Amino acid sequence: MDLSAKIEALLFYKSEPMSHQILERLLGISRDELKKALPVLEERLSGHGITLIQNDKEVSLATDREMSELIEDLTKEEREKDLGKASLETLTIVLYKGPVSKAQIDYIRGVNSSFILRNLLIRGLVERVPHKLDKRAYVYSPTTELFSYLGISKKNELPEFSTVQEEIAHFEKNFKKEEDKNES
Amino acid sequence: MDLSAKIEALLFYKSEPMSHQILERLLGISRDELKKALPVLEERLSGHGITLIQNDKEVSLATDREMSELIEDLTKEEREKDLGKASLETLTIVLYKGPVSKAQIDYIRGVNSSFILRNLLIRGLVERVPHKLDKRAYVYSPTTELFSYLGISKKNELPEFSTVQEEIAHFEKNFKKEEDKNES
Amino acid sequence: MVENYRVKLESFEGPLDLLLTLIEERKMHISDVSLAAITDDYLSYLEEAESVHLRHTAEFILVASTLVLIKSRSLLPNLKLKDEEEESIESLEEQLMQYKRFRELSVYIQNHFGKKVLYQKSKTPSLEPVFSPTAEITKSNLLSAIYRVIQSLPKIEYVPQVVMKKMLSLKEVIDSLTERINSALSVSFKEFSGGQKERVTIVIGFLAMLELVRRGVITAEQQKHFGDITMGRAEVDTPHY
Repeated sequence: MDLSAKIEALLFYKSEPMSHQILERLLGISRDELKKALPVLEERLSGHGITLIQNDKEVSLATDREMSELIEDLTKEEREKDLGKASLETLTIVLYKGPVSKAQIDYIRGVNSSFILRNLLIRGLVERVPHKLDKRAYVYSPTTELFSYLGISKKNELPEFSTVQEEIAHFEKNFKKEEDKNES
Repeated sequence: MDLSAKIEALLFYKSEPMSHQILERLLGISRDELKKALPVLEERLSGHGITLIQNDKEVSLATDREMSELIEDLTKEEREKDLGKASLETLTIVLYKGPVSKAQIDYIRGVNSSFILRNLLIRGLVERVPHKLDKRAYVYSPTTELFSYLGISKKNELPEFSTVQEEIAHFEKNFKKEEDKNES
Repeated sequence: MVENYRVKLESFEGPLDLLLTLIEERKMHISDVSLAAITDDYLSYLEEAESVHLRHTAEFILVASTLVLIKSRSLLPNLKLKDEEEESIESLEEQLMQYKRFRELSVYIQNHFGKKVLYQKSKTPSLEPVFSPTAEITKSNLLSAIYRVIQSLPKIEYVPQVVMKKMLSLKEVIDSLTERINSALSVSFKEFSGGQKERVTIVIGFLAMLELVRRGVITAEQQKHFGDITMGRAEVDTPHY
């Protein structure tokens, strides 16, 4: 059985998102091998009823988006469908820019985002890890759960994703300038 | 999406055996159509980590037999690997606050605790029972084994029990107020 | 004062949301020209909010002070701004453009969220719980863990919010100023804003003063007042982002 099938089996069994790290450890493989196997699995699942959801750290299996209505009828739990304006703004920034610091989110929104980020973390739509440079600060990323709510399997399926990345890089330079100024 | 993929999605989602009858009804198809689609699905799953299991009346999906060892490793890992900071913190909330709902735990931690709680259940460190008032919700408590492992017979023998109680109660009361004020 | 737009202030997510909405309602592009054009509306929103508890008050007021810089420059073209003031104007424009972009992108998120959900398996493997403690579970580790939890509880921030106790209406200020100019004809901005230390009052007073300068009400004294205006502006904080 090849690597992609092994990953598929583990994800199927576990039925929750698994980190790259755990998969590598369980399968005794390197990051490189994993990075090669995931697109293979993705490709093999095309045309299937199951799809692979991926963010920067984790992978997960879920039903295909064409099945969503049929399955929605089967589920008993009510899924939230409405997002407030603040949640919407913040999620959009995290989706296109994540991993992104709170300072950057605040800068773009022009307001303090503490409350709204806490709320999104609790709902499991975003996740955070300590900032590489400043351990007291965090950077925020979309969860695979957020992708599944949006019916996409990875971030570059978002509209204009690559165009926006370029624009962001341009803005980023200016933000950096501002930040340096405030620190000095 | 063809019929075999739809069956695959339903079986994946339900993750339990489904009868021919139910599948036919959910998909609006005849016995004949189902009988033709199942071998197609079986064929498409060859080489995958998931396999189709059938008897006269029911079908289900399961991980491939070759995977059983790897899955044992996964289970072992889930039970024996170090808890880590986040799990330990969640466990202490259940110890000091239990019986406590998932919503309360999430609220105190400021992040979603679903996966961590699931893991603590598997390890037999916490248990969950239906909520007294809302039968669809659960509350989490420490297991008696955990108490005896810690050498205590009830939760108020935990170190600094009352101080911790007060701190958390204070937060729950005051922060909620502040949050209500900030939400419009 | 213009009172065309009567949208409820509370429905705005923050100053950028309000600014962008005002600019878009006028079908303008983001620039110092459009920002100067909507400054009065922006301030009257703030004024109206005086009795309402407004989220992000501090942020709203910081942006107001940048707007005043922009408006002042548009009213007095030969007004020289300091470098950091120029930068705060540029930075506000950039911020707005970026905010606008994300707001456009958020439409997709809004339309798709929860519509076509990819579902995980509804059941997790039913594993029999087996009591499996780890060496980490000790009373002292648990105590430090619960203290980490307590320490990371979000603190209620008692940041002295920029109070918007009493925001004089722009009209009131203009009336009062006009009256005093008529009687004294040599009132200075500093005297005018006198004991009122609240930022919004100063901002509004300052703008009103400029408005009069533009209308020519105090042209005769312009040279003299010009110096005072500069001093008045120095009291207005430059926003930091």
